[in-house]
Amino acid sequence: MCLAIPMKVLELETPEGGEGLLPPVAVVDADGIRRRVRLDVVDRVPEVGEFVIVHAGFAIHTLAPGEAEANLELLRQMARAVAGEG
Amino acid sequence: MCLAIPMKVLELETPEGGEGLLPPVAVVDADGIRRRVRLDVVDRVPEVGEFVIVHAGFAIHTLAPGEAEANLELLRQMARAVAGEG
Amino acid sequence: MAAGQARTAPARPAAFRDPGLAAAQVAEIRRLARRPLRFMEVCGTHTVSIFRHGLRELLPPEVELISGPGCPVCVTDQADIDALVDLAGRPGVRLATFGDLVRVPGGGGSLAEARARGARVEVVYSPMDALALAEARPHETVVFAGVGFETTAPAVAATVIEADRRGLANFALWSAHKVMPPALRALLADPGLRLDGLLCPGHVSTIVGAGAWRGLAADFGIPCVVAGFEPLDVLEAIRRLVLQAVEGRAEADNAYPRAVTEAGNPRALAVMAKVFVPVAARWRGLGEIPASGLALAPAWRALDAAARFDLDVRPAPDPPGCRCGDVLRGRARPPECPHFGRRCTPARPVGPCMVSSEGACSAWYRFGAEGAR
Amino acid sequence: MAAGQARTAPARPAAFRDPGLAAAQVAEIRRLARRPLRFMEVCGTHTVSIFRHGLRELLPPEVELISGPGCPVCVTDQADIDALVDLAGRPGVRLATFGDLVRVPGGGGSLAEARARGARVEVVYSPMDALALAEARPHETVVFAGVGFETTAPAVAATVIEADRRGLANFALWSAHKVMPPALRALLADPGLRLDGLLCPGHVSTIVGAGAWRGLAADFGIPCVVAGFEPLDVLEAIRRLVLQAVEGRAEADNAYPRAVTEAGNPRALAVMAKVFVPVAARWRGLGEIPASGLALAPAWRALDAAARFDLDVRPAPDPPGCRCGDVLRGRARPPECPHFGRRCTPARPVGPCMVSSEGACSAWYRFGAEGAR
Amino acid sequence: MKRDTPGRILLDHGSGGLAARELVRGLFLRHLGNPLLDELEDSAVLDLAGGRLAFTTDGYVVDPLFFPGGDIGALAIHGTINDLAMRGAAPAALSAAFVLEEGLETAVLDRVAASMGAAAAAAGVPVVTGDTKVVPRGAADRLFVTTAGVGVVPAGVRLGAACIRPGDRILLSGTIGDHGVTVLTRRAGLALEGDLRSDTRPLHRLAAAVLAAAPGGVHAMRDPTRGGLAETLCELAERAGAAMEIEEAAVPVRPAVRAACELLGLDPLYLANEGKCVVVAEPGAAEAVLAAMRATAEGRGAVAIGRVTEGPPGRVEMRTAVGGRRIVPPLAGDPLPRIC
Amino acid sequence: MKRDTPGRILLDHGSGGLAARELVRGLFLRHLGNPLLDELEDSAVLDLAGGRLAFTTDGYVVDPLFFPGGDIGALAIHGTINDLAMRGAAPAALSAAFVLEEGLETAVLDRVAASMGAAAAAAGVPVVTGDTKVVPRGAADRLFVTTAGVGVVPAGVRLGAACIRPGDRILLSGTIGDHGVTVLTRRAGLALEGDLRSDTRPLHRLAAAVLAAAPGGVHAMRDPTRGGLAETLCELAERAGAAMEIEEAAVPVRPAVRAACELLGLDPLYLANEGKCVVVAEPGAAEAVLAAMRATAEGRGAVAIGRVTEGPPGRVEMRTAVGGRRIVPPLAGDPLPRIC
Ligand code: SF4
Ligand code: SF4
Ligand SMILES: [Mg+2]
Ligand SMILES: [Mg+2]
Ligand SMILES: [Mg+2]
Ligand SMILES: [Mg+2]
Ligand SMILES: [Mg+2]
Ligand SMILES: [Mg+2]
Ligand SMILES: [Mg+2]
Ligand SMILES: [Mg+2]
Ligand SMILES: [Mg+2]
Ligand SMILES: [Mg+2]
Repeated sequence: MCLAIPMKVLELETPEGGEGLLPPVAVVDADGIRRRVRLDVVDRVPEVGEFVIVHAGFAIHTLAPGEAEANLELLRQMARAVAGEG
Repeated sequence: MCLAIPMKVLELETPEGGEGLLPPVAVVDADGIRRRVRLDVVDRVPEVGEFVIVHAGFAIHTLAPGEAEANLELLRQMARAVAGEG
Repeated sequence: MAAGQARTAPARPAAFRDPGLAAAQVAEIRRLARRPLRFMEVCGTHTVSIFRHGLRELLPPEVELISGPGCPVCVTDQADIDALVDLAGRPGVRLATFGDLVRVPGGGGSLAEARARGARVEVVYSPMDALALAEARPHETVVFAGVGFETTAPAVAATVIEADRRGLANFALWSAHKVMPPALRALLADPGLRLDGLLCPGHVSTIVGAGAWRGLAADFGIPCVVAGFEPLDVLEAIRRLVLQAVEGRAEADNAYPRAVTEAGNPRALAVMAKVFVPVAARWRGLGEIPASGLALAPAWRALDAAARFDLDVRPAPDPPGCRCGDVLRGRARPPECPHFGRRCTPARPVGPCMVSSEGACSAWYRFGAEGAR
Repeated sequence: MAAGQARTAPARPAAFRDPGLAAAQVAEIRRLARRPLRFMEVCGTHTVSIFRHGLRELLPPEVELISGPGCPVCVTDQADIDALVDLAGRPGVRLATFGDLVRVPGGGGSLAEARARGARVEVVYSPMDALALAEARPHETVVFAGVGFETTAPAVAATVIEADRRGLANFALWSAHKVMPPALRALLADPGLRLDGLLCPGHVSTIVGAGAWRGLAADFGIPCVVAGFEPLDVLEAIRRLVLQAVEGRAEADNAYPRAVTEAGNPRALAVMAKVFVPVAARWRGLGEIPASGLALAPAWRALDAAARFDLDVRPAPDPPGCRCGDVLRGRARPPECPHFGRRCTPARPVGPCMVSSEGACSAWYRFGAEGAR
Repeated sequence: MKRDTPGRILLDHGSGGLAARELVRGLFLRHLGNPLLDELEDSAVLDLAGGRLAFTTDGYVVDPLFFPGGDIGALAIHGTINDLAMRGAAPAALSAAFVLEEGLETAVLDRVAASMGAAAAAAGVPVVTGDTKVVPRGAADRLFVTTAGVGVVPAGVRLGAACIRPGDRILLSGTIGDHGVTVLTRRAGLALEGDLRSDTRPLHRLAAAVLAAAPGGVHAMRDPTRGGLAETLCELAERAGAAMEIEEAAVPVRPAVRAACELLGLDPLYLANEGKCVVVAEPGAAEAVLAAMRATAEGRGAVAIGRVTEGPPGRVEMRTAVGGRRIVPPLAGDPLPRIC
Repeated sequence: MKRDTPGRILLDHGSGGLAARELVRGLFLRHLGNPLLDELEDSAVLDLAGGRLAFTTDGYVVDPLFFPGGDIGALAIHGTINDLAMRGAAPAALSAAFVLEEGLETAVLDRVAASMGAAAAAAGVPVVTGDTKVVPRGAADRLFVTTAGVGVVPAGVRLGAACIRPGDRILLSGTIGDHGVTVLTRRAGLALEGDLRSDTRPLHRLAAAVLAAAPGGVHAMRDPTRGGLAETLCELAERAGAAMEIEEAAVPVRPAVRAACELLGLDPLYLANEGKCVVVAEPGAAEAVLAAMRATAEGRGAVAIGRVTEGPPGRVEMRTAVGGRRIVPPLAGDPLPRIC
């Protein structure tokens, strides 16, 4: 029950009633697919241009800048290490 | 609003609750077409074998025995009279 | 064999379509009718029969038949149609109606069009079928569209009584029923109308009795003959009208004795009187006529759709140019209407007379030799 | 261009499917794994990823992956399905559900079958879509079928709060939500289970934090690595598990740092805690586990379908012969079930593990090399 | 009255009458028209692969699915065979495309498919290709089936309204109204019972016999389905640019059918038939054709009912049984039970 | 679980997957089976009138009626042309049978008919015969259309699963999933927007180019509609009695389609296409065929995606992009948006 994908924030919508601290909705994009997602339970309100992980129409995590790249770099280092060893 | 056709009574159904004086329903036939008709407003409760005039699922008249034949005979007599004259 | 028995039984229609007997009738009518005579077939079912069997073709040119106000669909006020359309579109309501009414245009279209927009409209053969519908659909209110004359009103009245007996809280009646005699009186009171006789409605007479027309004949000096609906019935009645006319009589006569008695059907009249009360009613073409309509009596208020639903029934203007009113009053024949066969056809009627197959315009358009297509 | 930007962005999946990097991972795993090792992928989404990307094929024979209780569809009790089927069939009720649940067999068939019999079942992508449905259909009650673990429960909790804020009286939740840690504890407490490590669920960890598995690793002496869902994520986590195993360590590690922090998502946890309370729950295959389910807290009773509807939810027996329980506990692989691929196929599942595409039996049947078809 | 632009499809548009013609001519032909479609015949006949191919389709949406004398499956086989046969083609193969409502009892589908199989086998025309779609519950009424058919038109055979000439005789293969009244009285709310039975049957053997009896002497054939005999004659007359005259007394109607019509205010001339055939033949060929029709099981009751005249194009007149004359107008709307 | 005799039609029976196969084989073929129907090819090919005739039908029930890139009308024209083309036939003529719901806006029908007219004209294949039925409101979902088509198969052309041989190459004319994901995301409740567009288009010119490029070297063609590429390959493999191997990295998927699939838990291999074609060709012919495909507008993106092998009959395997291997199983049920 845990299908979630990273999507880029295109827009933050201001709350209808002005209630709460967060704008509740963001428009996000993945390769040209756009959807409005709720921000009710995201750990940190994203800025436009940041990536969020989206599950069931809700953002559940805002990626730290460079976090994904760092994750990938970690894998690349591992690969280089193996290649160096081999 | 006055389409009505003569149909022959095949069967008289006894009332469900036994209320009223009349059996409320008859099964009638015209050339092999059968339908249940209500007897609520018929002028005289027909006997099995008699003809009733049916309108909108209700019998509205029970033909007197020989009445239709008499009616036709009247027309025939008229024809004979005309033929006799001509 | 039931079918065989029935086929040879005297009451079956075939016997009353015998071409030999018809030819004898026609010959007699031709012989008698030496001057132009204008008869009105009051009843729409007569109109249909005359066209369907091609009877006009058989009559000599001296005998002209015009259609009267006896098509209940044609005389039903637009406001009634609008009310039924309104009801049928309400959530939780299902309208049950005779097929005749489905295509009649109201101010906001017909029931057929309303159904196309999502309204619930069910065609039934008998008002009792509407009761069955109500029983089968307890979560809906079934409204029966009560139209028709004295032939139909007793059946609807009996249905109302039965609904009450069964305690069917989800059944209601919209009564647009009408009665014939006041309308004919109003019609005959029109000084512009020139008529030599009335072909009186056969099955209305089954209920009201052949005697019901005596006053009319006397008061207006007009020959009245009750007619059945088979070709020979109609021809016989016409022959008797011609005879009265040429003999200068103005009597009420009964040419449909197998179905009509002098006193009519007292049980049906009693049931009708128990359920309905006379009210003023609007007739298309004739306007409002006192005591010519039937409303549910106060005791049946719980079953009265007019009382149960909050409806804004306001008189609707007739379609511009439609001469239905003149047609129904015998003032014009359908082809004299500018719309006839042009903007107004049975597939897309402008006025109500084009709708029902017993409407005069429809019958002329569909069966008529003159002017049709 | 948005699409171009996104495609090259580091967070996009393609980068984590690089065959060169995968080959490097695999080579390292092969080098390290010198003895048979048995890891459980706890999460159904991992099961799907492993099959869909053909990862099993890449691993050396020493590394065996078994599927755990992390497919919420598979562990949802038959009684819950039966309750949802019951609700969906009630007049005036419309059930909104994730597509995953539609084909899951209950004692009286699936929701798909109920819909075929006339029940109202709507597939939505988000619980918020169910709210929209309730707003669009004020005359119905929309019940949302709440299934899922910590990843999903916060979204559903937020939806409940929003429904309350909007005053939507015609929305209700059936909560069959579950939480992972108590289930894993129950599973690991089983003395029959032989496991060398847990591939911990990535998005559950996004919410509960990588730290949530520390106690587990310590208490049961089992290596725990949080894994993402892309092929490289899974391979990296397996590599780390192998490494711990061969080095004799039993620690909680995080191989999905871009999505998972040590503490998780406190806002989501707070929303969840505001709406739900832990209750004992029945897991298919594992039986009842204390504090492993989430019920609506008493404050939200008005939105609780379980309180609002009078349901007779009684435990239903598992289908005879189905070894789902053993499969979910790692005691049997799907092909060891006598029904597998015979009476039980994805088109006509006998047990729940065959239903959802992340169900172990379904994944084996559909993607597996052995025993399939 | 806002009736000039109704803007919505009404049931009448499917009735085979004036509204249906308006839809076909005013909408479909405008967008899809071409010389073959414009003919609006039962089948299109195309020159193809060295021969002449007849090609036709019909959708079947009958309610109820099962009725005395047949069911939707048999109807779908017979109807398409008949539309091929009416152009003189030897039916070669059929297609069948189903739209099923989610929740349809499989047993119902099984029964329909079995009936189709039996009908196809009895007619000797196989269903060679098909399709199945399922729509969500409430998005269809149980089961619809659309069949299409192809057949080979023998060299020299040319049939169609355009071939009709004044003087031609109008022949009818048997009683009318049986199918229409059977289906109508089986619908909820009417509660009629009786000796009613659909006449659904394939007509390709009858058609072959007709053509064999008078090569070149047959000008048109039509199966009077929706809209009945009246609508079929009106359409033929209109497209032939001729008038027609028929004899009411010559048109056979079974007593039970007539009785049901009288009860419900229907005219049998407008009721659908599914196993009857109108043949328009040269006067010199009429006797031979009639004899050939009567020699087949499906044409045993064949009769001559009238002739083509030089009257106003499209006008169909009928001498009534009682000796009068009337117009037989095209169908104005789907026949509904009336009490007038 | 009472699942052994489900007794009712489910949406899955229309999905083109296992349930649909079961229905076709277990029910339809039992009642209607004959050598041509039993082939279960896109079209039946019959010997008729001295030539070989391809004949096919499909029902169209797509919801929504209009979607980016097309509508039900265009789809109905293209789909039937394509099923003819896949048997190597030159499409000659189409039929169209409409089932309309009472109350349908005439403007909607007009738009659909206009689209059909435009699609037929653009393809050069006329609609030559048709039918219209209207059902009561609530008895259908606005508009269904069933088309059938006939075409002429040139002498010497023989295509079908039975012609496939181990060693054959599997070619694909372009990206997959476009139509399926476009339609799915247009349904209520998903609220996705994006660069999605149905690929509906006619393939007869592409097919003709393929056949001209390698006479005799092409063994089968298929348009991977319902059930997508996966189901099409599984069916071909099963009927060919061979296995297949494809390369995930070689199968083109537009980024927006892939993203929508990831968001909704769908596999693009199982999504419908309406303008794509799988060609199975002899190894020696593959290059020429690929070049011919790429020379057409509709095959510009053509690629080789795999080959036929001697493996277990019906088994389709895929080398994944990451370097693994997996089975590509037949579709088990209609693809639904998931969150797992
Ligand atoms: S032809 Fe039409 S518009 Fe004219 S009077 Fe008759 S119903 Fe009215
Ligand atoms: S194969 Fe089916 S019956 Fe067997 S364990 Fe799996 S789900 Fe249960
Ligand atoms: Mg046809
Ligand atoms: Mg036909
Ligand atoms: Mg198909
Ligand atoms: Mg239905
Ligand atoms: Mg025909
Ligand atoms: Mg096809
Ligand atoms: Mg197709
Ligand atoms: Mg047709
Ligand atoms: Mg609808
Ligand atoms: Mg195809």
